[in-house]
Amino acid sequence: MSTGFLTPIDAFTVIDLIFMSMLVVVGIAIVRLKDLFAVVMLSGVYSLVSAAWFVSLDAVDVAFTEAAVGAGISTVLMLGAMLLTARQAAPSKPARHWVALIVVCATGAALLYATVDMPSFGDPLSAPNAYIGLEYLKRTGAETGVPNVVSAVLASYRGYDTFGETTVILTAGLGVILILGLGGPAIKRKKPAAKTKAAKADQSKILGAHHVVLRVVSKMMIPVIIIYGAYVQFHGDFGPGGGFQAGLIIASAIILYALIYGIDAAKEAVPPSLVRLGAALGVLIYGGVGVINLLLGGNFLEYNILNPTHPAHGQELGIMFVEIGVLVTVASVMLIIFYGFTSRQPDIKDKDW
Amino acid sequence: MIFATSLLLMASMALMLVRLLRGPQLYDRVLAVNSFGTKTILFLCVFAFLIGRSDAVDIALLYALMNFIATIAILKFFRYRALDVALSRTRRRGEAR
Amino acid sequence: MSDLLHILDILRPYVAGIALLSGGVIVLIGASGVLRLPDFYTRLHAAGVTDTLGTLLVLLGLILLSGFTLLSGKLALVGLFLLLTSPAATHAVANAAHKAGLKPRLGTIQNPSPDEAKGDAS
Amino acid sequence: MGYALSLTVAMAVLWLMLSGHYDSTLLLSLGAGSAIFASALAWRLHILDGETSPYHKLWRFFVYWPWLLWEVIKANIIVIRTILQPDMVLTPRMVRVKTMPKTDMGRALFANSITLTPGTVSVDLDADEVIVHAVLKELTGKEGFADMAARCARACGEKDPVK
Repeated sequence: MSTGFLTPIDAFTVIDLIFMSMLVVVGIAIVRLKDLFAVVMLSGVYSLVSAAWFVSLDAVDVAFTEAAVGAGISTVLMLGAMLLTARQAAPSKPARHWVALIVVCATGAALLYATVDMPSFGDPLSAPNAYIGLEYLKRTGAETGVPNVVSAVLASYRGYDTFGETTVILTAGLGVILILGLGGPAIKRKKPAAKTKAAKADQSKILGAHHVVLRVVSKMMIPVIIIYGAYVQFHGDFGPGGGFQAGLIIASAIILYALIYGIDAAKEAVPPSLVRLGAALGVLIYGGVGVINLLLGGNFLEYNILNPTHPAHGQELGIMFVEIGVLVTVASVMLIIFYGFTSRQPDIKDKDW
Repeated sequence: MIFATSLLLMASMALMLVRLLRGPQLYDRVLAVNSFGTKTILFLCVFAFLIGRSDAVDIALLYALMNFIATIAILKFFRYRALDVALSRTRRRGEAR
Repeated sequence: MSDLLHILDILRPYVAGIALLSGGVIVLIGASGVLRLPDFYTRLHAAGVTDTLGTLLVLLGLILLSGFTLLSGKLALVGLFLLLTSPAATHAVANAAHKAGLKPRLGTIQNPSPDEAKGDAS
Repeated sequence: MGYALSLTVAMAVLWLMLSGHYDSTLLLSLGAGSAIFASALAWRLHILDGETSPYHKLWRFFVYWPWLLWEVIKANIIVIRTILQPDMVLTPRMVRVKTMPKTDMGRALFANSITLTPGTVSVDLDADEVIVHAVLKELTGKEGFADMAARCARACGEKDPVK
């Protein structure tokens, strides 16, 4: 941004600036609001704006991930988390921490000073654009046969990193199991939770026409979401997408089912034991591809060896299997988190509501 | 023309943001987020033509498919104070339609 | 016959532009309605204007621009899913508000000033 | 079985609409596999019925949709004109609509059609009535709702639609 203010402003800069100011407004509002529900709503908007902004920055893959997380799952999980806590942020005491203020101001000033040395937006001579980026762009086509450079870099050149990330996701799932548990297979509660009057009234006629609109529309959408997830999974080679996004989308379809038919029905169809197995299995598939490469005489995650006559085809095949591993882990862990958050009976007193 | 449309859509996104911040009811905020989502979907479609990359339409499609999942969760949150209650029951084999 | 098709092809971008712009204006009108109308239930209707006619016109314009391609198929799918899910979402919000006992303002309202319903009761 | 077949075919068509790669056997077979997977999952979730897979009677909807589109445009013009008036006059009210299609599918279509035409929103839905919030009183004509309900019932293939 060193000369950013002097360059003529074009149409895209206007769009970027509008989005950035929207993000700032939403960010300040999130910090200032005490009502946690409003904060959840605002974070949904934050996700929408940043997805649109990422598209305008030409980072379509990042935008796609943001959309897959922000469209459904994050709001559902945040509401689930809120049910386990309170609806209002605890009032903080109005105190003045002068030292903290000085530290924050100094850090901010240092960061601002550091931006002077950063390459301006889209500078062709900056380090990432000049050396390694160009190299990737030049080589992926011939070496991996995958048109989408981002997918090739993610699954092949940086295969180790992605393996690590998948393991991190598994670890997150394990953490949720340890803290919240999975609630076991379709716990038989004495009586389904009916806390409010409306809920009690509804339960007597749950088979009635009450939520017929939501039920009919959701039923129609579930297979469509699954197919879209599969499309995202297998077309990650050509456009934005891949295992991470597809895993989120497929988990969303199951979460939608759980929202309509209740968590017990979902646990019957997709039991927690299966989900637990899936989380580990995905990492095993990923690592297994690497081990097969080792056994065939190559390096760990060196997919070329899978097809000695056509190394590029080997790459394509390896990337496909690795992405399936990512899909299985991500989808399973999302469901672990969802089951963990919703299987606990929230304990909210009426006066806190 | 396309650019003008995308500016119009961004202006309406900003108006939705005002409604979101002003409230006053929580339901107004939900409504504002919902409407903001629709406008973002339209913006992404228009923007795909502006930058000449059709990938943005895929993102719009993703939002169109999944944006209402959050709304259902919000309904359950308000009405039942729990996400695990069933809104409906599946029909098992042999049960009357 | 081929002349007619040719003329239609020349007119296409103009029709698309008109559809796009009017769609954008209608979305903006809907958004301003959401700001101006007096209470939650009436605002739902203004949001509905965006969700239906605005969406249809913008997507129609884009489909006309792209012609008969895969992209226009995807745009049609976006429209289809939006028209399927957005009324369901609107119904869900309205239902939640109604069941929670949020009373609508009924009768005749003239020159409403927005945000008359004070307080963040839920 | 018929539902499974129609769902699989519909999902395969959807895949082809999304994919755009028709020359790769691998992708086509993956598409077929995904369509079968979606149907199998629907079966596993116990939702494999006429509501999840209404695709084999889609042709009936093609009669309904153009009519609905016209209604939507008309209602839009009314609401936009109201919003744009500098001195807005609103006559909001809640009405109970008693005429209802008999199947769940028809009821859902009816409620969604009401919401889709601006100016009216279906607020609550019971076995035999919808509660509708309307922003203008001229949008709450009984005949209009009855007509729409009958058309919805016909679109969902009910033998003797509501009178």
